[in-house]
Amino acid sequence: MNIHDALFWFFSIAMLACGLLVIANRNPVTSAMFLVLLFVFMAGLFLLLEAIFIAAIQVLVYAGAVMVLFLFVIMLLDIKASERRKFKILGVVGGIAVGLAFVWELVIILSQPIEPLAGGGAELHGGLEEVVKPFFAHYMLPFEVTALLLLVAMVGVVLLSKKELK
Amino acid sequence: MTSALTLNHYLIVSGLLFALGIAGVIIRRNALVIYMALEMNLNAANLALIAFSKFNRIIDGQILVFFIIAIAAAEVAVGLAIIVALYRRKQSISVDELTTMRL
Amino acid sequence: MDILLGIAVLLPLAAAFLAFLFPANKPKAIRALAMFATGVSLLITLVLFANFNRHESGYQFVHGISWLPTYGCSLKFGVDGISMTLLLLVGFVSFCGAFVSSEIHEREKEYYILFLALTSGISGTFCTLDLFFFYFFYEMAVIPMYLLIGVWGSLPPGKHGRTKEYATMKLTLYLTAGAVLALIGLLAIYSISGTTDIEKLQHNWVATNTQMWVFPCLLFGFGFLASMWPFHTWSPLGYAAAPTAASMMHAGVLKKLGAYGIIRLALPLLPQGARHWANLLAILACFNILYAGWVALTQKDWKFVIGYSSVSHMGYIFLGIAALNVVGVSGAVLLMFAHGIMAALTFGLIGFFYHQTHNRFVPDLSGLARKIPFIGVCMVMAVMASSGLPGFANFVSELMVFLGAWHQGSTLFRVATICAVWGIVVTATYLLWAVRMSFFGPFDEKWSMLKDAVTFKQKFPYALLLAVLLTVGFYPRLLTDIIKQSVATFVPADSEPSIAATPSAPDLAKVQE
Amino acid sequence: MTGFIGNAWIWNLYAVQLECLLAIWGILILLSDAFAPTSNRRTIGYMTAGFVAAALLYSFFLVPLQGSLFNGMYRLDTFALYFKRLFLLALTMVLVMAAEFSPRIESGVAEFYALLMFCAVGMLLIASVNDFILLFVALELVTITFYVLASYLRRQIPSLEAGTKYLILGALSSGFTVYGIAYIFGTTGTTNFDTLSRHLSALGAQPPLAFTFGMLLVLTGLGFKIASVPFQIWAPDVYQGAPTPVTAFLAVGSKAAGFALLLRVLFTGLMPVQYIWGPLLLVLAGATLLYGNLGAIPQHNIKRLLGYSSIGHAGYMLMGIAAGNALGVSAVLFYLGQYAFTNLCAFLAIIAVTAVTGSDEIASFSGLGKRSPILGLALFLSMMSLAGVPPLSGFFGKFQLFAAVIRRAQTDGHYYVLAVIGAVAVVISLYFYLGVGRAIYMQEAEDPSPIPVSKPMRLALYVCMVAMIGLGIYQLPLVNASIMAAKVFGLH
Amino acid sequence: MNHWLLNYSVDWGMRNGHTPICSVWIILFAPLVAAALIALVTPKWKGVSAALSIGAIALSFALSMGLFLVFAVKHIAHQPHTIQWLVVGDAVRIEFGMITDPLAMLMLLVVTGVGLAIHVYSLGYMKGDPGFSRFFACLSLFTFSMLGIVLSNNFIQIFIFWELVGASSYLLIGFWFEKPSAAEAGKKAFLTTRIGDVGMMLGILLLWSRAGTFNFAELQAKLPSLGLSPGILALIGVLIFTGAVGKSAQVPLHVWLPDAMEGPTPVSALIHAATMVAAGVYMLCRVSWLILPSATALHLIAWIGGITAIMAATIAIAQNDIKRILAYSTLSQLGYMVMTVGLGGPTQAMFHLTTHAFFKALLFLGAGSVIVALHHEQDIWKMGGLWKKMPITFWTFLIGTLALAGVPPLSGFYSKDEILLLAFEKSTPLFIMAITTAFLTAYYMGREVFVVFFGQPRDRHSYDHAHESPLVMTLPLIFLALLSIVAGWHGRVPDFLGALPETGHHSVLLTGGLIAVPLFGFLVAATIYWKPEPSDAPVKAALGQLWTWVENKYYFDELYAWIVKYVQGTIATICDLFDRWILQRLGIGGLSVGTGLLGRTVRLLQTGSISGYAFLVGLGVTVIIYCVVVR
Repeated sequence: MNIHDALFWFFSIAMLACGLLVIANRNPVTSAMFLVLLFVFMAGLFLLLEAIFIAAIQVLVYAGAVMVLFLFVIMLLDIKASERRKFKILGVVGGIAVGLAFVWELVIILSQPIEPLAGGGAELHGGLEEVVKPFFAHYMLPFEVTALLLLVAMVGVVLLSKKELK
Repeated sequence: MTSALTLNHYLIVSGLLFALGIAGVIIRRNALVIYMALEMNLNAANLALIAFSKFNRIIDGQILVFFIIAIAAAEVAVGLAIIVALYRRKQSISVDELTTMRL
Repeated sequence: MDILLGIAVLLPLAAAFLAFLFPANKPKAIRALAMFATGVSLLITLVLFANFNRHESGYQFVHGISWLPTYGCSLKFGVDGISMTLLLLVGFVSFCGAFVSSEIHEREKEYYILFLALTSGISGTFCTLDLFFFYFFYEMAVIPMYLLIGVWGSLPPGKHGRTKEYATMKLTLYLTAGAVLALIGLLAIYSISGTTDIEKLQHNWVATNTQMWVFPCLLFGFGFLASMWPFHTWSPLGYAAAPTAASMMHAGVLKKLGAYGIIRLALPLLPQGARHWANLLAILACFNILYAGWVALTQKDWKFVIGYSSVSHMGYIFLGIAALNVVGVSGAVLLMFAHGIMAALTFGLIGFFYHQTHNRFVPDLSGLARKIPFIGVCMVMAVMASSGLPGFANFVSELMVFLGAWHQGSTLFRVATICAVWGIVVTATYLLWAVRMSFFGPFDEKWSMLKDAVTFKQKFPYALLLAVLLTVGFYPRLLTDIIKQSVATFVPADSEPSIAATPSAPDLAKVQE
Repeated sequence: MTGFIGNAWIWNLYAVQLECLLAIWGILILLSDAFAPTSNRRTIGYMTAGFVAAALLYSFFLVPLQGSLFNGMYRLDTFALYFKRLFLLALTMVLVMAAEFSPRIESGVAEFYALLMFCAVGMLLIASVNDFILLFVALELVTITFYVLASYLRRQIPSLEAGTKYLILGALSSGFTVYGIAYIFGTTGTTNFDTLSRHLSALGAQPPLAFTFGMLLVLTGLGFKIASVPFQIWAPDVYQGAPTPVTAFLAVGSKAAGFALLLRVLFTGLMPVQYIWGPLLLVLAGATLLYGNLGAIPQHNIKRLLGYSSIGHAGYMLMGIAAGNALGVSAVLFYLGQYAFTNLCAFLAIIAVTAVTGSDEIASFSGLGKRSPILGLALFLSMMSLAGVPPLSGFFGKFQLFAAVIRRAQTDGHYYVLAVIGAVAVVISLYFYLGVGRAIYMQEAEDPSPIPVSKPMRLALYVCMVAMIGLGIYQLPLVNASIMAAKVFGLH
Repeated sequence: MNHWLLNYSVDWGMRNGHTPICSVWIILFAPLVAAALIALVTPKWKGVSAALSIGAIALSFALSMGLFLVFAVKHIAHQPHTIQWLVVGDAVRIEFGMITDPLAMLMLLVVTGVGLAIHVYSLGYMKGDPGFSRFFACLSLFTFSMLGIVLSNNFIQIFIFWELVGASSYLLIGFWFEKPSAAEAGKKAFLTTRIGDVGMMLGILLLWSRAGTFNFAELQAKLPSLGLSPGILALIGVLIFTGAVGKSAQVPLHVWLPDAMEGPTPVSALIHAATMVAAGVYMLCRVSWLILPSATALHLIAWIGGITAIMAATIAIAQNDIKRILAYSTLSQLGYMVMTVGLGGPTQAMFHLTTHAFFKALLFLGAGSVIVALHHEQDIWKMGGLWKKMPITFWTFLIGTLALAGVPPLSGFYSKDEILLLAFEKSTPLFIMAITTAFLTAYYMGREVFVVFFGQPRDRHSYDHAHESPLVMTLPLIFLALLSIVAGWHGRVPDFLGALPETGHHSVLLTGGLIAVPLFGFLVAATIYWKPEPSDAPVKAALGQLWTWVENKYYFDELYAWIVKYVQGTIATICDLFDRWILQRLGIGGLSVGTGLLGRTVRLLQTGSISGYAFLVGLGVTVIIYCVVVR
């Protein structure tokens, strides 16, 4: 087992543990904290996969922006009190059952080796140029659409969370 | 690369995370936490994509991940805005109380 | 001449669109328009009938335009002996229906629009030579019928314990259920043959084992509308709730669409299937005849009596169809015509006095014949026609059905014929009872406000329908000659019923001496 | 296209001009509202509707392009144009509705119009999608906009509830979609539909399980959009709770978008594996038909009823897709086209009525035929068209779908079962649609005062009714258009 | 009769194109035209209506007479003149044709002759009735139908007119429709005879399926070559006979005839004495070639006839209504005729039919005259001593009575004599029944005459107002009385039909007995009823329980009422309940409720809970994956 493998196991297990804690924890603040950790470990996995740029984005956008948003909302709403109730047994059983079933199916599916129908070219290194260049060449349209999407999100958020109505 | 790690390792991890996400959505009643679980789903997909991208040596996977992250951020913003609006109106973000329309 | 057929069919529809543009506060103009449209339609139909080549069995006046070339479907009209007969039926009944519609006094504009659309839909079904348009027109009756009954109808409380909304809903659902079942069969035929042209379809034989299940689709699908037992329960209720003209159109004409569908499509396109299912059809026909007759015996509401009576009569039509010989099927077609006219007449008459009495509960009425002798006479004649009295077209057609069914030869059909012949006694029993109770007997003073039909306009529709019945009854070959030719194109020719040699004409002369 | 490679960007711009027009107009609305807010809430809506209508007309001058644009991500073929016109039509009507509805929007009327425009941009893109990446992005544009739109009346619990439900379930289905895309990408190495199809055809054998897995997850996401069983569960609640114009847009636009994607994905990229998804859709179509139509029976809220009804209609259209032949595809296209008119007609009428009565209950439509003959007629006709009664367009739509299924049944008898289920569904659906009809014409109104109908509304209603009746009687134009569009897939 | 003149006139007629065949069509359709004209044009003008009707039947009578004379003089063979009425394929060729053989001609004369008398009589009887025109229209319609039966040359045609006769009798019996009993009687007559028609129709069908034609002549020619088994032959015969049972009111379908007396008296005379009820017998004679080969059928027919004869006669002795007694008498005489056919003597049956038509019509019209005189009083116990008041009526009635009883030399004696002789030869039990009937006939007719015309008037008021009827009513009486006297002389009628079969030599004793029996009957009646204050009491005492049975007509009506109510009523109720509860409530209702419940069940999934929804979505995904991928 080389260091690469060891890191994989560490990041994976830690990430999954965080994931479990996110959903198993009753306090949303704690959940949010574990989610941050999860994002970070995920970024670690990305690094292992040599997706350096994406790993960076992951930390910046997720751990940085998204989670702050979450925490901000949690604080803003001060919802600790309301989220103290117990889990519903039925929901827990159902959730676990569906989750397990999904994993079980996935295991069966993955037991058949995956041979990509079309192999790629050179090894990827996850560098900035490698990833970013296509955005402005091949993927310009989705890129622009994403921009519009962000505009929509902005307008939407403003409208939905304005305190005072016009 | 002398690593013993195969694509399946990453896929299993991603699958487990995805399963956790689904389970979280089903189990939790707090809209915020449900939303967190949903983010886990997207992350699981990201992991699978990057793993595929890596092992297939095709960059498109990473591009998609980029879009996903961007969109997820926008989605979170909108989602949280809705949750805030919901809280303002009902003083609660428990989805259990959102059952006025049913049957 | 050919284009006249299309005009006869579509004129009422055109009038409906025209009526749409009329202001709603001019009901008289709209009524006049409706009468004009149906009247001209009838006239054109009569002209066509006069010009109909009585020696040709195929479709005449064929005329059409390509409509959906991608489906090979065209808006094509044409009539053979069978559809000519039924087109006449639509013409007469719709014209008379427009006449008796003067009893309607609210929302007349909508009423006449729907009535005209209904008329076009029905005559379109009878005349179209295209599978798609057949179905299109067939189902087009649903909306107008639903609204006509639901908005303008009335259903007095009785032991049925239902409202008119229930009745109209039930009717509509039944019609649609049957229609979609038939649709599956029709589409299967279309898929196999790749054409919607009925003329061409007759050359495309469906494989035998496919026929075995496509036929029942059509049979029962169309059977719903033709009130085949046990799918009949919508019909008496529906008639009872309908306004006069709607029940005339429904019992008189619309119901015949079902039987027409079987005769026009199921028999020629699926002959083996027909032979396979004929026995079941005969059994169901007996149920129709006797069962419905017996139920009619217990009814107390005039419209229910006639409603069940019409279910019972549809049994004769089914029996004629099941016989699968020229006499039987021709008899069925003629009975469709005769019963259509008769049912329209009866419902028209009921409507006439119901409009004044607001009561059609038989035991409540008594001795009406004194106050409304004209209606009474017409009713007696209608009842006589219905119970198969010679002189009326109904007798001829029922006789042909008996002959056809008996001629079929198997024991089952013999028994069925016996049931059918007994059915005319049952029919006479309840109809005479109803006439006896409401028109005869001591006059009840509470009906002294009744007014008889005195003006020409009031009498005309009933007189016209009676005249038609009598004309055909006296000289049935007017219609049977053209019907039998068309029927013979898809039904095997009848052999002489006996194997024994017939004496030739000179021999006969000798015998006479 | 290779000949034009040199100035491909011109063609690319040509291809997305409608999207650009709409996006720019949307931004202009936002800007104008920011700097010069108009006092009249409706004017801007009608203006926008007029603009979109003009764009719709203009779209008929666009020429379909062979081959794909934007590096194979985007197509402007007849299929795409068909759907673009459909979406523009829907948007026009929805904008009229929105203008009618605007007095009930507490804040951000202009933004409401703008969001509708942006949403439509996403739909227009969806019509042209030829790549999973663009698919995802465009889909999310539509979906996220709908999150906002559905919860737009944020003071009202139903709207918020609808928004939240749509948000959580929509995000969940997005997760499935993305996950599925990942697996498709991973097993085939491409996200492009054409390439995917080529790879799969070249495979010759069964694709790996993981591919099928991915495919199913993508179908899950699309099934969510079109509200097919078992992903239909959100539809009634969201339809009921969302602001009515949004519901209309969901019912017409979003559903059509889902079908556009489904058709495009299934009949280009996934066509080689039809033997896998065909039977699945067969089952799902049957289940969807039954669920939608059975569930609608006991409903007494008209929007909720239409929610169930939209599930039912998804079932009908799935019949056509399951049939998997050229007739089936063109039937679905025709159906969507007429369904747009029909459903929009219904929602137009509902908005006009609820503006006065303030209630969505079917009982509140009692006596509508007398209170406002035109609204009564419009709603009644649209109900009948939904039920599929001639001479209305819904009839011919269903007729084609049944024809497609039965044609397919000639080779696979299972499809007869589907046809029978469809037939049963037709009968059941007639029951509850007639329930609305009964209220309109056979029941007396508590308050018989007439209901005013504004001119643009009246115009829109007339357009829809004429289309419903016209397409019911003279089906050829739309049939030809749908056949042309379906030709893209080269089916038989 | 000047033969030269006759020859000349016949030749003249034929030269001018008026072939006898052509006149047959006029004979048939003149009454129909009259009926149609009355109904459509002249309902308001009563005089014109009556004139039309009477003119039509007079024309028919005259032409029938002409036809008869032409036949008698020139022996012109009848040429079939037919219209193809309904032709469908090879199997069904129904023609509308005429038959003018002696049998038909005889019947034509009877129908038009008696009919004419009754039409004229009606002029007086129906005077002042609001439905005067309607009455004559119906009468003409009836005449048309009856003539149709007579002239039909095939089974379908005869069936058509058979039914029309039923319908017109329905209209005539129920003529006073506001009287519930009349309306009921009309209905009863129509329905009861229709039951018989069912059998007849089936017989026709059965015969047609074997022979392929309906035409009498063709059938008669074909029958021997068809090789029908005796069973089938008997079945056909019996089924055809069923029609006659209905129309000729034989047991067990006789119940309608007495009730039919609710109609106006001319109707009773025309329909229920002279024509309609005779139609059954006529039809049997017409198709005797079909019945005669089957011994079984003959046997059944004879016994039904015999039973009807004696049963009706016994009932008649206890009736109090002047017309009902005659009605049962009619039944009894019809029984005679049917029995005769059954014994293989259609000619004798026709003979009796003819004479009976005359004297029974006479009796009915006489009764009508009495009834009118007493202001529609029909109970014989309220009459009495009328012979002085209305002599013409009395004497003609007496002639009719004697003829009916079979007192020589009146016509009834000859025809009845033939029947009794035949019975004597063929079957002893039937002979005994017949002779008993003959006795009873004389007895009850004696009773009627004595009670009605002799003794003290029991209702002084009406007696005082009674007077002889006007000439239009008495003239027909006289005319019919004459016919009743002469019709039997020299066996003209049977000669016309063809020679009677040689009956052999009978002992003087037998002939004497046959003359003695009616006289004995009168004697008995006279001893009981020829008193100032006659009463049934002695007979009642003598008969005991039997009287009750007889008085109540052997409870047939009650039995049928029971059957109709409980058998048919039960079936109908069961069907109705089945329709309402099983088909509609359980079947359709169940289906709709079931669908509704299914709908309610389906929507239970729609809990409104997001977690639940998410679970369902997740479940859906996993299940789909399982089904498609894993499995």
